[in-house]
Amino acid sequence: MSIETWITTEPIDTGRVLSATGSPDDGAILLFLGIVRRENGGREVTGMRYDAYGSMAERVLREIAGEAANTYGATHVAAVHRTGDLEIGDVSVAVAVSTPHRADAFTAGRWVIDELKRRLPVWKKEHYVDGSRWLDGSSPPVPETSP
Amino acid sequence: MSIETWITTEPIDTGRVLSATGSPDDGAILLFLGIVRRENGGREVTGMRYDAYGSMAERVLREIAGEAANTYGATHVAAVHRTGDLEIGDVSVAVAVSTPHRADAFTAGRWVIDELKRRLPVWKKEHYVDGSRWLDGSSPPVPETSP
Amino acid sequence: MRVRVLLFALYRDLAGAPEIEIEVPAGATARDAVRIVRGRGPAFERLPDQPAIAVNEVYANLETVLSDGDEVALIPPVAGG
Amino acid sequence: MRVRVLLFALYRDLAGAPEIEIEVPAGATARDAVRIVRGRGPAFERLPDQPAIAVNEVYANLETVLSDGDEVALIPPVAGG
Repeated sequence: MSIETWITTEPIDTGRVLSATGSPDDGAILLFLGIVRRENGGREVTGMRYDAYGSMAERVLREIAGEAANTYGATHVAAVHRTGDLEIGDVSVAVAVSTPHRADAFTAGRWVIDELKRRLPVWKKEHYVDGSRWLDGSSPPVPETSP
Repeated sequence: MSIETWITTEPIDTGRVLSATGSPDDGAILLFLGIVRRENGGREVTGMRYDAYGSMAERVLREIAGEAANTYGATHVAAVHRTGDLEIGDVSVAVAVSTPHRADAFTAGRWVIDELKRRLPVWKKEHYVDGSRWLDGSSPPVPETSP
Repeated sequence: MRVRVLLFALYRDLAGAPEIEIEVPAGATARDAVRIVRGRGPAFERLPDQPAIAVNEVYANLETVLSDGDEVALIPPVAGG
Repeated sequence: MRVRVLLFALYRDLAGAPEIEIEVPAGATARDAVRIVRGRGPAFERLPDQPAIAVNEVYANLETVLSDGDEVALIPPVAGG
Protein backbone atom coordinates (compact mmCIF):
# COMPACT_ATOMS: atom_id res chain seq x y z
CA MET A 1 0.00 0.00 0.00
CA SER A 2 1.24 3.47 -0.80
CA ILE A 3 -0.15 6.90 -0.04
CA GLU A 4 1.04 10.05 -1.75
CA THR A 5 -0.63 13.38 -1.03
CA TRP A 6 0.34 16.99 -1.35
CA ILE A 7 -0.95 20.57 -1.40
CA THR A 8 0.65 22.84 -3.95
CA THR A 9 0.41 26.27 -5.53
CA GLU A 10 1.96 24.87 -8.73
CA PRO A 11 -0.03 23.39 -11.63
CA ILE A 12 -0.94 19.79 -10.79
CA ASP A 13 1.19 17.22 -12.57
CA THR A 14 -1.54 14.71 -13.47
CA GLY A 15 1.03 12.30 -14.90
CA ARG A 16 2.75 12.15 -11.52
CA VAL A 17 -0.59 11.57 -9.77
CA LEU A 18 -1.46 8.75 -12.15
CA SER A 19 1.96 7.10 -12.00
CA ALA A 20 1.76 6.95 -8.20
CA THR A 21 -0.72 4.09 -8.68
CA GLY A 22 -0.66 0.62 -10.18
CA SER A 23 0.92 -2.69 -9.23
CA PRO A 24 0.63 -6.30 -10.48
CA ASP A 25 -2.20 -6.92 -8.00
CA ASP A 26 -4.30 -4.09 -9.38
CA GLY A 27 -7.10 -4.56 -11.87
CA ALA A 28 -8.09 -0.91 -12.08
CA ILE A 29 -6.79 2.62 -11.86
CA LEU A 30 -9.12 5.57 -11.54
CA LEU A 31 -8.07 9.19 -11.95
CA PHE A 32 -10.40 12.06 -11.13
CA LEU A 33 -9.63 15.68 -11.97
CA GLY A 34 -11.65 18.60 -10.65
CA ILE A 35 -11.50 21.57 -12.98
CA VAL A 36 -12.36 25.26 -12.65
CA ARG A 37 -15.49 25.78 -14.75
CA ARG A 38 -16.45 28.83 -16.72
CA GLU A 39 -19.93 28.92 -15.26
CA ASN A 40 -21.43 28.38 -11.81
CA GLY A 41 -25.06 28.84 -10.84
CA GLY A 42 -25.71 30.81 -14.03
CA ARG A 43 -22.89 33.32 -13.45
CA GLU A 44 -19.84 33.58 -15.65
CA VAL A 45 -16.72 32.82 -13.66
CA THR A 46 -13.48 34.59 -14.60
CA GLY A 47 -11.19 32.86 -12.11
CA MET A 48 -10.97 31.19 -8.73
CA ARG A 49 -8.86 31.65 -5.66
CA TYR A 50 -8.25 28.65 -3.37
CA ASP A 51 -7.08 29.30 0.18
CA ALA A 52 -6.03 26.53 2.54
CA TYR A 53 -4.89 25.97 6.09
CA GLY A 54 -1.87 24.38 4.46
CA SER A 55 -0.30 22.27 7.19
CA MET A 56 -3.66 20.98 8.40
CA ALA A 57 -4.84 20.33 4.83
CA GLU A 58 -1.73 18.19 4.22
CA ARG A 59 -2.55 16.20 7.34
CA VAL A 60 -6.26 15.78 6.57
CA LEU A 61 -5.59 14.79 2.95
CA ARG A 62 -3.14 12.13 4.14
CA GLU A 63 -5.73 10.85 6.62
CA ILE A 64 -8.44 10.64 3.94
CA ALA A 65 -6.11 8.75 1.57
CA GLY A 66 -5.16 6.30 4.33
CA GLU A 67 -8.79 5.70 5.23
CA ALA A 68 -9.64 5.05 1.56
CA ALA A 69 -6.87 2.49 1.36
CA ASN A 70 -8.07 0.73 4.51
CA THR A 71 -11.79 0.91 3.82
CA TYR A 72 -11.84 0.04 0.11
CA GLY A 73 -8.72 -2.06 -0.19
CA ALA A 74 -7.08 0.51 -2.43
CA THR A 75 -3.47 -0.49 -3.09
CA HIS A 76 -2.35 3.03 -3.94
CA VAL A 77 -3.97 6.38 -3.27
CA ALA A 78 -2.61 9.69 -4.55
CA ALA A 79 -4.38 12.97 -3.89
CA VAL A 80 -3.33 16.54 -4.50
CA HIS A 81 -5.08 19.87 -4.06
CA ARG A 82 -3.93 23.09 -5.63
CA THR A 83 -4.21 26.47 -3.91
CA GLY A 84 -3.72 30.06 -5.00
CA ASP A 85 -5.10 31.75 -8.10
CA LEU A 86 -6.50 29.40 -10.74
CA GLU A 87 -7.86 30.08 -14.20
CA ILE A 88 -10.75 28.46 -16.06
CA GLY A 89 -9.69 24.96 -17.13
CA ASP A 90 -7.06 24.60 -14.41
CA VAL A 91 -7.07 21.39 -12.39
CA SER A 92 -7.87 22.21 -8.75
CA VAL A 93 -7.82 18.69 -7.37
CA ALA A 94 -6.60 15.30 -8.57
CA VAL A 95 -7.25 11.90 -7.03
CA ALA A 96 -5.91 8.59 -8.28
CA VAL A 97 -6.59 5.18 -6.76
CA SER A 98 -5.74 1.67 -7.80
CA THR A 99 -7.56 -1.42 -6.58
CA PRO A 100 -7.56 -5.15 -7.28
CA HIS A 101 -11.24 -5.07 -8.29
CA ARG A 102 -12.76 -2.54 -10.61
CA ALA A 103 -15.90 -1.49 -8.80
CA ASP A 104 -13.77 -0.56 -5.78
CA ALA A 105 -11.79 1.97 -7.81
CA PHE A 106 -14.94 3.98 -8.50
CA THR A 107 -16.17 3.70 -4.92
CA ALA A 108 -12.81 4.64 -3.40
CA GLY A 109 -12.20 7.52 -5.82
CA ARG A 110 -15.65 8.94 -5.24
CA TRP A 111 -15.28 8.60 -1.48
CA VAL A 112 -11.98 10.50 -1.46
CA ILE A 113 -13.53 13.40 -3.41
CA ASP A 114 -16.60 13.49 -1.16
CA GLU A 115 -14.53 13.38 2.06
CA LEU A 116 -12.17 16.02 0.80
CA LYS A 117 -15.12 18.35 0.18
CA ARG A 118 -16.46 17.51 3.62
CA ARG A 119 -13.35 18.09 5.69
CA LEU A 120 -10.34 19.49 3.87
CA PRO A 121 -9.67 23.00 5.27
CA VAL A 122 -9.76 24.67 1.87
CA TRP A 123 -11.91 27.58 0.68
CA LYS A 124 -12.65 29.04 -2.69
CA LYS A 125 -13.43 32.53 -3.82
CA GLU A 126 -15.04 32.86 -7.21
CA HIS A 127 -14.25 35.88 -9.36
CA TYR A 128 -16.80 37.36 -11.72
CA VAL A 129 -16.59 40.29 -14.11
CA ASP A 130 -18.35 42.41 -11.48
CA GLY A 131 -16.91 41.14 -8.18
CA SER A 132 -16.09 38.02 -6.22
CA ARG A 133 -17.34 35.97 -3.29
CA TRP A 134 -16.36 33.10 -1.01
CA LEU A 135 -18.42 30.06 -1.97
CA ASP A 136 -20.73 28.46 0.54
CA GLY A 137 -19.18 25.38 2.07
CA SER A 138 -19.86 22.53 4.46
CA SER A 139 -19.56 22.66 8.22
CA PRO A 140 -16.48 20.62 8.99
CA PRO A 141 -16.89 17.49 11.16
CA VAL A 142 -16.10 18.84 14.61
CA PRO A 143 -16.14 16.15 17.33
CA GLU A 144 -19.02 16.24 19.79
CA THR A 145 -16.88 15.84 22.88
CA SER A 146 -13.45 17.21 23.72
CA PRO A 147 -10.52 14.97 22.82
CA MET B 1 -19.81 17.12 -27.54
CA SER B 2 -17.08 14.86 -28.85
CA ILE B 3 -16.78 11.09 -29.04
CA GLU B 4 -13.49 9.30 -29.67
CA THR B 5 -13.34 5.51 -29.60
CA TRP B 6 -11.04 2.89 -31.02
CA ILE B 7 -10.01 -0.76 -30.83
CA THR B 8 -6.30 -1.41 -31.07
CA THR B 9 -3.66 -4.09 -30.77
CA GLU B 10 -1.11 -1.44 -29.75
CA PRO B 11 -0.45 -0.37 -26.14
CA ILE B 12 -3.12 2.13 -25.10
CA ASP B 13 -1.90 5.73 -25.07
CA THR B 14 -3.57 6.90 -21.85
CA GLY B 15 -2.37 10.46 -22.42
CA ARG B 16 -4.26 10.55 -25.71
CA VAL B 17 -7.40 9.16 -24.05
CA LEU B 18 -7.19 11.77 -21.30
CA SER B 19 -6.49 14.66 -23.62
CA ALA B 20 -9.59 13.82 -25.68
CA THR B 21 -11.62 15.32 -22.81
CA GLY B 22 -12.00 18.69 -21.15
CA SER B 23 -13.46 22.04 -22.16
CA PRO B 24 -14.23 25.31 -20.37
CA ASP B 25 -17.71 24.01 -19.49
CA ASP B 26 -16.37 20.94 -17.72
CA GLY B 27 -15.93 20.69 -13.96
CA ALA B 28 -14.59 17.15 -13.95
CA ILE B 29 -12.60 14.63 -15.92
CA LEU B 30 -12.60 10.97 -15.02
CA LEU B 31 -10.19 8.41 -16.42
CA PHE B 32 -10.62 4.69 -15.79
CA LEU B 33 -8.00 2.11 -16.74
CA GLY B 34 -8.64 -1.63 -16.63
CA ILE B 35 -5.45 -3.58 -16.07
CA VAL B 36 -4.46 -7.22 -16.46
CA ARG B 37 -4.04 -8.59 -12.94
CA ARG B 38 -1.59 -11.17 -11.74
CA GLU B 39 -4.28 -13.14 -9.94
CA ASN B 40 -7.87 -14.14 -10.68
CA GLY B 41 -10.08 -16.38 -8.56
CA GLY B 42 -7.05 -17.62 -6.64
CA ARG B 43 -5.09 -18.67 -9.76
CA GLU B 44 -1.88 -17.03 -10.86
CA VAL B 45 -2.32 -15.45 -14.28
CA THR B 46 0.67 -15.33 -16.62
CA GLY B 47 -0.95 -13.41 -19.48
CA MET B 48 -4.20 -12.65 -21.24
CA ARG B 49 -5.40 -12.85 -24.82
CA TYR B 50 -8.21 -10.53 -25.92
CA ASP B 51 -10.15 -11.40 -29.08
CA ALA B 52 -12.71 -9.10 -30.63
CA TYR B 53 -15.14 -8.92 -33.49
CA GLY B 54 -13.23 -5.82 -34.48
CA SER B 55 -15.57 -3.96 -36.81
CA MET B 56 -18.61 -4.61 -34.63
CA ALA B 57 -16.68 -3.73 -31.46
CA GLU B 58 -15.76 -0.36 -32.99
CA ARG B 59 -19.41 0.24 -33.76
CA VAL B 60 -20.71 -0.84 -30.33
CA LEU B 61 -18.05 1.16 -28.48
CA ARG B 62 -19.04 4.27 -30.44
CA GLU B 63 -22.70 3.64 -29.61
CA ILE B 64 -21.96 3.26 -25.90
CA ALA B 65 -19.92 6.46 -25.85
CA GLY B 66 -22.70 8.35 -27.62
CA GLU B 67 -25.32 7.06 -25.22
CA ALA B 68 -23.16 8.09 -22.25
CA ALA B 69 -22.88 11.59 -23.67
CA ASN B 70 -26.64 11.86 -24.19
CA THR B 71 -27.73 10.20 -20.96
CA TYR B 72 -25.28 11.79 -18.51
CA GLY B 73 -24.56 15.06 -20.24
CA ALA B 74 -20.93 14.11 -20.78
CA THR B 75 -19.23 16.73 -22.94
CA HIS B 76 -16.50 14.38 -24.13
CA VAL B 77 -16.25 10.61 -24.06
CA ALA B 78 -13.18 8.66 -25.12
CA ALA B 79 -13.03 4.87 -24.92
CA VAL B 80 -10.49 2.40 -26.22
CA HIS B 81 -10.15 -1.36 -25.91
CA ARG B 82 -6.98 -3.26 -26.63
CA THR B 83 -6.95 -6.72 -28.21
CA GLY B 84 -4.28 -9.35 -28.78
CA ASP B 85 -1.77 -10.69 -26.28
CA LEU B 86 -1.42 -8.66 -23.09
CA GLU B 87 0.92 -9.01 -20.15
CA ILE B 88 0.30 -8.47 -16.45
CA GLY B 89 0.07 -4.72 -15.80
CA ASP B 90 -0.98 -3.88 -19.36
CA VAL B 91 -3.97 -1.59 -19.79
CA SER B 92 -6.76 -3.50 -21.55
CA VAL B 93 -9.38 -0.77 -21.55
CA ALA B 94 -9.41 2.97 -20.98
CA VAL B 95 -12.40 5.26 -20.60
CA ALA B 96 -12.30 9.02 -20.12
CA VAL B 97 -15.30 11.29 -19.69
CA SER B 98 -15.66 14.96 -18.91
CA THR B 99 -18.81 16.53 -17.50
CA PRO B 100 -19.93 19.94 -16.22
CA HIS B 101 -20.80 18.46 -12.80
CA ARG B 102 -18.58 16.15 -10.85
CA ALA B 103 -20.94 13.41 -9.76
CA ASP B 104 -21.89 12.83 -13.41
CA ALA B 105 -18.29 12.01 -14.31
CA PHE B 106 -18.31 9.03 -11.94
CA THR B 107 -21.76 7.89 -13.06
CA ALA B 108 -20.97 8.21 -16.76
CA GLY B 109 -17.55 6.55 -16.49
CA ARG B 110 -18.94 3.67 -14.50
CA TRP B 111 -21.82 3.26 -16.92
CA VAL B 112 -19.48 3.07 -19.93
CA ILE B 113 -17.41 0.33 -18.28
CA ASP B 114 -20.49 -1.63 -17.26
CA GLU B 115 -22.07 -1.39 -20.72
CA LEU B 116 -18.84 -2.32 -22.42
CA LYS B 117 -18.69 -5.51 -20.32
CA ARG B 118 -22.32 -6.19 -21.13
CA ARG B 119 -22.25 -5.79 -24.89
CA LEU B 120 -18.84 -5.23 -26.46
CA PRO B 121 -18.04 -8.30 -28.62
CA VAL B 122 -14.72 -8.97 -26.91
CA TRP B 123 -13.51 -12.16 -25.23
CA LYS B 124 -10.59 -12.97 -23.00
CA LYS B 125 -8.53 -16.08 -22.56
CA GLU B 126 -6.52 -16.27 -19.39
CA HIS B 127 -3.16 -18.01 -19.44
CA TYR B 128 -1.83 -19.88 -16.39
CA VAL B 129 1.41 -21.75 -15.85
CA ASP B 130 -0.50 -24.98 -16.56
CA GLY B 131 -2.97 -24.03 -19.29
CA SER B 132 -5.45 -21.44 -20.38
CA ARG B 133 -9.21 -20.88 -20.65
CA TRP B 134 -11.78 -18.51 -22.07
CA LEU B 135 -13.33 -16.56 -19.22
CA ASP B 136 -17.05 -16.79 -18.55
CA GLY B 137 -18.87 -13.81 -19.95
CA SER B 138 -22.29 -12.21 -20.15
CA SER B 139 -25.00 -13.07 -22.63
CA PRO B 140 -25.09 -10.12 -24.99
CA PRO B 141 -28.34 -8.12 -25.26
CA VAL B 142 -30.03 -9.75 -28.22
CA PRO B 143 -33.33 -8.07 -29.18
CA GLU B 144 -36.51 -10.02 -28.43
CA THR B 145 -38.08 -9.50 -31.82
CA SER B 146 -36.56 -9.38 -35.27
CA PRO B 147 -35.56 -5.93 -36.52
CA MET C 1 -28.11 -17.22 -51.46
CA ARG C 2 -24.79 -17.10 -49.63
CA VAL C 3 -24.02 -15.81 -46.14
CA ARG C 4 -20.73 -15.58 -44.31
CA VAL C 5 -20.72 -16.97 -40.76
CA LEU C 6 -18.08 -15.70 -38.33
CA LEU C 7 -16.89 -17.56 -35.25
CA PHE C 8 -15.01 -16.04 -32.33
CA ALA C 9 -13.13 -17.06 -29.20
CA LEU C 10 -14.48 -20.32 -27.69
CA TYR C 11 -16.70 -20.97 -30.73
CA ARG C 12 -13.72 -20.60 -33.05
CA ASP C 13 -11.75 -23.07 -30.90
CA LEU C 14 -14.65 -25.54 -30.86
CA ALA C 15 -15.23 -25.43 -34.61
CA GLY C 16 -11.56 -25.10 -35.53
CA ALA C 17 -12.36 -22.36 -38.05
CA PRO C 18 -12.67 -18.55 -37.91
CA GLU C 19 -15.43 -18.39 -40.52
CA ILE C 20 -17.41 -20.39 -43.03
CA GLU C 21 -19.43 -19.53 -46.09
CA ILE C 22 -22.73 -21.32 -46.46
CA GLU C 23 -25.56 -21.50 -48.96
CA VAL C 24 -29.03 -20.87 -47.46
CA PRO C 25 -32.45 -20.95 -49.13
CA ALA C 26 -34.36 -17.72 -49.77
CA GLY C 27 -36.28 -16.67 -46.62
CA ALA C 28 -33.83 -18.47 -44.33
CA THR C 29 -33.46 -17.16 -40.80
CA ALA C 30 -30.34 -16.89 -38.66
CA ARG C 31 -31.59 -20.03 -36.88
CA ASP C 32 -31.49 -21.87 -40.22
CA ALA C 33 -27.94 -20.65 -40.81
CA VAL C 34 -26.84 -21.96 -37.41
CA ARG C 35 -28.45 -25.32 -38.18
CA ILE C 36 -26.61 -25.51 -41.51
CA VAL C 37 -23.28 -24.60 -39.92
CA ARG C 38 -23.73 -27.24 -37.22
CA GLY C 39 -24.38 -29.80 -39.95
CA ARG C 40 -20.93 -29.25 -41.44
CA GLY C 41 -19.27 -31.98 -39.38
CA PRO C 42 -18.45 -33.08 -35.82
CA ALA C 43 -16.38 -29.99 -34.95
CA PHE C 44 -19.17 -27.62 -36.03
CA GLU C 45 -21.73 -29.71 -34.19
CA ARG C 46 -20.01 -28.71 -30.93
CA LEU C 47 -21.32 -25.16 -31.43
CA PRO C 48 -24.44 -24.29 -29.39
CA ASP C 49 -27.71 -24.63 -31.27
CA GLN C 50 -29.07 -21.32 -29.95
CA PRO C 51 -26.13 -18.95 -29.72
CA ALA C 52 -26.40 -15.19 -29.46
CA ILE C 53 -25.86 -13.74 -32.91
CA ALA C 54 -25.20 -10.53 -34.76
CA VAL C 55 -26.27 -9.89 -38.33
CA ASN C 56 -24.14 -7.34 -40.15
CA GLU C 57 -22.53 -6.21 -36.87
CA VAL C 58 -25.81 -5.65 -34.99
CA TYR C 59 -27.17 -7.97 -32.30
CA ALA C 60 -30.16 -9.80 -33.70
CA ASN C 61 -32.34 -12.71 -32.69
CA LEU C 62 -32.46 -16.11 -34.32
CA GLU C 63 -35.69 -15.37 -36.19
CA THR C 64 -34.04 -12.61 -38.21
CA VAL C 65 -34.56 -13.26 -41.93
CA LEU C 66 -31.29 -13.18 -43.85
CA SER C 67 -30.41 -11.59 -47.17
CA ASP C 68 -27.82 -12.60 -49.70
CA GLY C 69 -24.35 -11.50 -48.62
CA ASP C 70 -25.23 -11.07 -44.93
CA GLU C 71 -22.54 -11.50 -42.32
CA VAL C 72 -23.79 -13.62 -39.41
CA ALA C 73 -21.61 -13.79 -36.30
CA LEU C 74 -22.05 -16.36 -33.53
CA ILE C 75 -21.32 -14.41 -30.36
CA PRO C 76 -20.09 -16.28 -27.27
CA PRO C 77 -20.91 -14.65 -23.92
CA VAL C 78 -18.92 -11.41 -24.03
CA ALA C 79 -16.14 -10.59 -21.57
CA GLY C 80 -14.57 -7.26 -22.43
CA GLY C 81 -13.02 -4.85 -19.99
CA MET D 1 -0.60 31.53 28.68
CA ARG D 2 -0.44 32.49 25.02
CA VAL D 3 -2.23 30.92 22.06
CA ARG D 4 -2.04 31.76 18.38
CA VAL D 5 -5.37 32.16 16.61
CA LEU D 6 -5.47 31.66 12.82
CA LEU D 7 -8.13 33.09 10.51
CA PHE D 8 -8.85 31.92 6.97
CA ALA D 9 -10.87 32.91 3.91
CA LEU D 10 -14.09 34.77 4.82
CA TYR D 11 -13.04 35.07 8.49
CA ARG D 12 -9.74 36.61 7.49
CA ASP D 13 -11.57 39.13 5.29
CA LEU D 14 -14.03 39.94 8.09
CA ALA D 15 -11.36 40.48 10.73
CA GLY D 16 -8.82 42.03 8.37
CA ALA D 17 -6.02 39.90 9.85
CA PRO D 18 -4.60 36.45 9.10
CA GLU D 19 -3.78 35.68 12.71
CA ILE D 20 -3.62 37.13 16.20
CA GLU D 21 -1.80 36.19 19.37
CA ILE D 22 -3.84 36.36 22.56
CA GLU D 23 -3.29 35.81 26.27
CA VAL D 24 -5.74 33.37 27.89
CA PRO D 25 -6.06 32.29 31.53
CA ALA D 26 -5.00 28.80 32.61
CA GLY D 27 -7.82 26.33 31.98
CA ALA D 28 -9.27 28.43 29.16
CA THR D 29 -11.25 26.63 26.47
CA ALA D 30 -11.37 27.30 22.73
CA ARG D 31 -14.68 29.04 23.37
CA ASP D 32 -12.89 31.46 25.73
CA ALA D 33 -10.28 32.11 23.05
CA VAL D 34 -12.96 32.94 20.48
CA ARG D 35 -14.59 35.32 22.99
CA ILE D 36 -11.28 37.08 23.59
CA VAL D 37 -10.57 37.40 19.87
CA ARG D 38 -14.04 38.84 19.24
CA GLY D 39 -13.36 41.43 21.98
CA ARG D 40 -10.39 42.84 20.06
CA GLY D 41 -12.43 45.47 18.22
CA PRO D 42 -15.28 45.95 15.74
CA ALA D 43 -13.62 43.99 12.89
CA PHE D 44 -13.04 40.93 15.12
CA GLU D 45 -16.54 41.18 16.49
CA ARG D 46 -17.82 40.34 12.99
CA LEU D 47 -16.46 36.80 13.45
CA PRO D 48 -19.08 34.19 14.45
CA ASP D 49 -19.27 33.45 18.16
CA GLN D 50 -19.45 29.67 17.63
CA PRO D 51 -17.21 28.89 14.69
CA ALA D 52 -15.88 25.46 13.84
CA ILE D 53 -12.34 25.24 15.13
CA ALA D 54 -9.20 23.17 14.96
CA VAL D 55 -6.63 22.98 17.75
CA ASN D 56 -3.12 22.16 16.57
CA GLU D 57 -4.43 21.14 13.13
CA VAL D 58 -7.13 18.77 14.40
CA TYR D 59 -10.85 19.54 14.39
CA ALA D 60 -11.96 20.11 17.97
CA ASN D 61 -15.02 21.39 19.74
CA LEU D 62 -15.34 24.66 21.60
CA GLU D 63 -15.04 23.03 25.03
CA THR D 64 -11.50 21.86 24.30
CA VAL D 65 -9.16 23.04 27.06
CA LEU D 66 -6.16 24.90 25.67
CA SER D 67 -2.48 24.66 26.56
CA ASP D 68 0.23 27.28 26.31
CA GLY D 69 1.47 27.62 22.74
CA ASP D 70 -1.60 26.01 21.14
CA GLU D 71 -2.58 26.97 17.63
CA VAL D 72 -6.33 27.58 17.37
CA ALA D 73 -7.81 27.96 13.90
CA LEU D 74 -11.27 29.35 13.19
CA ILE D 75 -12.52 27.25 10.27
CA PRO D 76 -15.18 28.68 7.93
CA PRO D 77 -17.41 26.12 6.18
CA VAL D 78 -14.99 24.23 3.95
CA ALA D 79 -15.24 24.18 0.16
CA GLY D 80 -12.39 22.20 -1.29
CA GLY D 81 -12.46 20.23 -4.51
